[in-house]
Amino acid sequence: MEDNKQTRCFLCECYGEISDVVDLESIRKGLEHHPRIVSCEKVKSLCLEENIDELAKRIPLSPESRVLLGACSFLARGDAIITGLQKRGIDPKHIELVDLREGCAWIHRDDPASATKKAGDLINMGIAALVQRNYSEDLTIEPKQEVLVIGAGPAGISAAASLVKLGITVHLLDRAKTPGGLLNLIKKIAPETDGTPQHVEAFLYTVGNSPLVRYYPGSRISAVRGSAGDFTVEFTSGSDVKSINVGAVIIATGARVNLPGSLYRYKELKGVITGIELERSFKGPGMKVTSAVFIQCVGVRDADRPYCSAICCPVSLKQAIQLLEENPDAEVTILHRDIMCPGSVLEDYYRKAMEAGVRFVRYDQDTPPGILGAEQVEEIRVYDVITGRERRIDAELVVLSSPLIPHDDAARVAELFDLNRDIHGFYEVRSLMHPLETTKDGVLVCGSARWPVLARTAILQGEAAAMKAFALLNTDQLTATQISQFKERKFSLALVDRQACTGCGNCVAICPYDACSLEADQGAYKSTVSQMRCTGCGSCVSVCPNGSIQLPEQNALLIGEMLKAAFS
Amino acid sequence: MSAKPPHMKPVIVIGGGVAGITASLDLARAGTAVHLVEKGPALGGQVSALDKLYPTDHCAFCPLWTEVRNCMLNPLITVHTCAEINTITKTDGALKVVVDEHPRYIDENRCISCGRCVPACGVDAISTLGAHAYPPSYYIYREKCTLCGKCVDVCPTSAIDINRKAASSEILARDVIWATGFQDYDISPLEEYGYGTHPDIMSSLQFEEWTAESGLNRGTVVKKQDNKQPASIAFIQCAGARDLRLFPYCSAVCCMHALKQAQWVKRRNPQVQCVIFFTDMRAEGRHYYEYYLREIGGSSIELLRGRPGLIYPMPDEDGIAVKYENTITQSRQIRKFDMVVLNGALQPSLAKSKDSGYSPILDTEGLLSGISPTIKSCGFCREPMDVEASVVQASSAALRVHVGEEQ
Amino acid sequence: MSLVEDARLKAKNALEEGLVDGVLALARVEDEPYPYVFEDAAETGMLELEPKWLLAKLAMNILRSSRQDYRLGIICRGCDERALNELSKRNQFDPARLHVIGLACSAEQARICLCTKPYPASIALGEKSEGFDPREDERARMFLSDDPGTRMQHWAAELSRCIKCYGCRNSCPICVCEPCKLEDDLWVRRGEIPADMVSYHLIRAFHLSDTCVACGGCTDACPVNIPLMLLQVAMRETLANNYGYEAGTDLERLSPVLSDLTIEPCPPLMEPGWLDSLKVNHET
Amino acid sequence: MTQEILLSDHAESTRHNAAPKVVVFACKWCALIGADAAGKNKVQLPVNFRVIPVECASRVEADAVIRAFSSGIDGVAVMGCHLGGCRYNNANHRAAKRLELLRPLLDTVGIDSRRLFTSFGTAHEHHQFADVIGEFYRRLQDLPPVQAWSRSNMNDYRRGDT
Repeated sequence: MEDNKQTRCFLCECYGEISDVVDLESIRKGLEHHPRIVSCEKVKSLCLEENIDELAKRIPLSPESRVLLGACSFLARGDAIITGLQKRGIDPKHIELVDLREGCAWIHRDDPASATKKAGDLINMGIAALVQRNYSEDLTIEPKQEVLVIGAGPAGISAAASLVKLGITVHLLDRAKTPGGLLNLIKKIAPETDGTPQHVEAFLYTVGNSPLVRYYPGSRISAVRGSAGDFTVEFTSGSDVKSINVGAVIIATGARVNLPGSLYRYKELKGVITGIELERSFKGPGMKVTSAVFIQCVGVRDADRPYCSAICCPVSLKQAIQLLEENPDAEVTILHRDIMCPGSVLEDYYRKAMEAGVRFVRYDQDTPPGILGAEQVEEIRVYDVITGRERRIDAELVVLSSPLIPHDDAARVAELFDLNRDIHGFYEVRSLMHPLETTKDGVLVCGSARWPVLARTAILQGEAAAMKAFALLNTDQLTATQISQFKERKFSLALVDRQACTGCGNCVAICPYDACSLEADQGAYKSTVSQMRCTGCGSCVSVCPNGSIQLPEQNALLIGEMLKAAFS
Repeated sequence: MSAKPPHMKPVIVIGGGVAGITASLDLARAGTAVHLVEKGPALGGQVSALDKLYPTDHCAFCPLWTEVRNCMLNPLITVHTCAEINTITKTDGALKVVVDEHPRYIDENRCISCGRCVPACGVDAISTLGAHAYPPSYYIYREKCTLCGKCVDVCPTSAIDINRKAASSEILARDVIWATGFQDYDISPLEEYGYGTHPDIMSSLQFEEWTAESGLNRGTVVKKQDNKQPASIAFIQCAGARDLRLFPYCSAVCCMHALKQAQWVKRRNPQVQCVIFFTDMRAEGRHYYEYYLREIGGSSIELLRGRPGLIYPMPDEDGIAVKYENTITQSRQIRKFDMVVLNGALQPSLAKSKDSGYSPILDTEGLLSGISPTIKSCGFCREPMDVEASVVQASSAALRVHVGEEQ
Repeated sequence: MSLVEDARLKAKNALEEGLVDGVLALARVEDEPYPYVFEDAAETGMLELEPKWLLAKLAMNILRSSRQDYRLGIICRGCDERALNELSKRNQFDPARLHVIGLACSAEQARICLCTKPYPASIALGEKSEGFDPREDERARMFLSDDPGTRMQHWAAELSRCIKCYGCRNSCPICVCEPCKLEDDLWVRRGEIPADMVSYHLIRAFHLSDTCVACGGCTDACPVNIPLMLLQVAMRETLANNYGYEAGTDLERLSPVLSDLTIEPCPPLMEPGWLDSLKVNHET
Repeated sequence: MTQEILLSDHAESTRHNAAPKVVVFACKWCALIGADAAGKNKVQLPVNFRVIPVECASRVEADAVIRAFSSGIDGVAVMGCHLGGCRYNNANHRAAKRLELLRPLLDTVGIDSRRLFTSFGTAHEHHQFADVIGEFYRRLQDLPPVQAWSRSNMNDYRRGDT
């Protein structure tokens, strides 16, 4: 313990809130001849602007100077003191805040003697933490001002076009030969009431004509390395193999339409088609029928696929309206279990379909509709849950509305980028306030690859993903500790003592961010940590058999010393 | 190539909920200065008033408080709390926005949360901002305060100044993003729901506050009437929504919200019977249907299709009668419940900006129409949506403002 | 043909066919068993099988110190094989360079080692015999009794005789760390004899919680005869009940404790009633 | 004698009369918020617990828990986020599994595994943190004292006079 750190200690009375319970004077005297404490002062308060000015004057800016604050908790005013000192040039890592108010005085008011003893112990623990704390050296890289967008469906082209507006070079890579993804299969985009088609046209134009976009149709990714700010992606485009270096990746690979298999006598009976086949005929000769029935939730919201694909209801409404436009006195009925049209735009669309004359019959999962007919479909029998009677609807056309499901190669792409997939196979993203970000910093997912969405939502998600990627790259100095989105600084970055490491691989197996990996080093294996990926959670430290991997800011010695100081 | 210089004029984001916070953070991280105007005393909006969130059952403060803190600490974001938009007028190429800041009697940078002012106040007008508000500070509710000044003397850091007057500042902004979200709506005009006729008929947001873990009842579910545990609770969906007399739109969040509330009631006391009256159970978002299956299958929440015809306090005994048509038995039934939660009447809250040629154009349903090119808006005020969709739309609005392009 | 002759034959054939460059087994020299690497087929006449001698760590060190393409055969019992699996899972040596000649232990040997699985996966020598449940051994019954008081009594009495010779750690085939945490003053106070019961023995035991192959090496090595292997019994049972995992039986499957609950669930944590460990009363 | 904190011997003297000693490893994102809320609401709690904030429950090594028991601490609480809400991509799942595996070892040697309290997401409000710490204290008080394991008693065993 002989290093030269100089610790100055300030005990805050907090206008009596602490000093009424805790005898700060006895603690101050106890610390006066403590080997590690240079000076110890008792002050009336620490957190007001004038106090922070005064405090900052008494702390030298030298790298060895350390500050121990005995005040309130971080979430109370501690945060304000530390950010105040930081604004005045003092590195927050050299400050240790000991919570004497919420953590001691306020919860032990009826036992001042023990509270004082506890406060002394908490101060000792703070000293132990300051003395043992090391600092992880930060890694700084210059983020590549380029983004790879995978998939040129509505989400991908919206992301690409948005990145162009932000001045970022885009590598737009697509498995298919022509852009547009699922949009190529459809004539009108549901719901056509809110300008989605114009957006798609505008984006396609931007993508097609901007010098910032490098478009690689018909290509396939083979390898991915690196982390946020610096990814290296190899892919085969046509015959040649290319390798690009990008700062972020937006996965917009979309999803594919599921075929109903043998449900509702599909493929066995003429006139039983899927929504996609109906769309193809709309693009082609058109479809004039006198009576048609749509069946919703085909092969979905059941035991095998327990999820709602969200887009099939609006799409069926659109197609039903199109059928009535082609033949106003046709009879179009939609058999559904729930019409998923949340919000205002889709609810209007639902009402618009009703006004256009579409009939709706609700059926129950346990009593699915029956299709009658020898070769050509003639009649549908369905138990109408609302009226409680069985209905017979004659129909020359039955449209099976089936869900979007993940692409077949979704597993491969997830493997390349180390992404998790949920139980349905869609890419797993973080929740609530970070809906497009994956647990791999710098890799974003938007569009139906994340969850089935309509074109209008895919476009919004594309723009949002572009903005998030731009927010990551919009600096010339990307530091490893600053990457975390949910707070401004990572707590620490794991550090490996290569000499002690036995290469057992526990850290590699447990790391929730795949930041640890094993490298061969003269015949033996040693663990190395990718500082960009490491988030400082410490999982690796707790399973390393001989402690050769540590979090410098909270190493094993620090916790051991705090344990000793706890009840000294 | 250093970080891009911040655009010369700032952007005003109105509303400090999840959409406003996300838009401000994205703009600031992209290099644009932001003024975030929030009418309440702290950021967080409706989500911070919730107890739990679907579909992950997180506590509402958990994903929010770090984003609020990032907003407060970001040098490019200036947060105005207790502030509302007065006028927005178009000048040459910019918008002159007048922001009225209501007097905040307690200065949150000087309040050390010691709480001595609370006993000193005779009319109980002072309290903390909520369990997990940031920055933590006490707050004087202007409507209750009688300006007696007793609290001023007891405050050790002289943080209280009851003579503070409302101030209004003028900001020359490049653009405005509306992220004002939604608020609860009193649907007593629709008498059949019986709102206001019985203390235990409440809106879903009131029920959430009443049973919140960080609230008074600490998560236990009791009747407002007598603080006893209810035997059965009815959740009425689309009460006021999808109804041409009031809100023609579907409020999008209330089906899942009812499921969450019912599930948490069952988790806290399994013997309470929960019934949800619904029209369409719209659980179509990411992992929503699994949440629906887990709740329905697991903890015996009863789903009854159909909207109740009449809800009224039982004439002779305590309890609330719900008259509805049971579509399975094709018969009209009356069922007694101890509590009724009305879900659906959520009104987009719009800054009451006086007519200044630039007030937001509303579509027929009282929502900020997405079609009008000049107005950039995101979240519930533009279209009823849940947290994830609002956050995505906020980033998209931030992008369009940053690149200076029509929506 | 007796077991020993069969073993000698197999070793000789392996050497002659050039399958391996050496066979690690026991050799009896002046009536003393020694581990010995037979590189000359003629010497295999001296090969012995008794007594039980843990060769796993030895095999690892031989492979580490020999040339890259040196292939080693080993006459290895069930526990050796499980230990070698664990060591190769922890990247200590390349399993391809190892040729395992499986030797099944007798029922008495299983009785002595309290071994539940006294046979390797592929048995080349001897027949599979019944495993022995450690809880049936009357001495073990006191250490694993249902009453916490008796358990504490016996463990405290036994562990108080520990002279901290590190024999248990050195003989354990899995313990390969240098430096080892048990020599670090932070974890085990230096210079204290007997070793602090809790920090030395429990830290060592927990490090082996999901890797102990129940070879009994620690019990055999302990000069004051403390049944250290019994410390692992409860943990191995918990792993078997919760995850169906037994250390050393599968070359691919890593310890379930390192993975996510969504990948490898842990039933007691997943019960809807489980909120925290106070709400669930562990009546032990 | 320098202020250096020497652990071993004088920790014994304070144990018999004082309330049980508890160390709380509190995750900054959930349990520490509960502890802070308990402070803000001035909930009176038993005195003898010390909080060590950690970034995630997964940072708490089983060896640190064992080391705490060996240095005379009566109860260790590891408090993290609820099992779906960890900020670090389900790192708390590993912590939960690991501590669940530590319990049988503690029981085997007679240190009652109820001395290790693990809470995942049940202590983020002030009343929850207070209830949980209070209940843990009550449980510890009626468990047999841990002296059987402390250093001084070990020599008594050797002399066979207990």
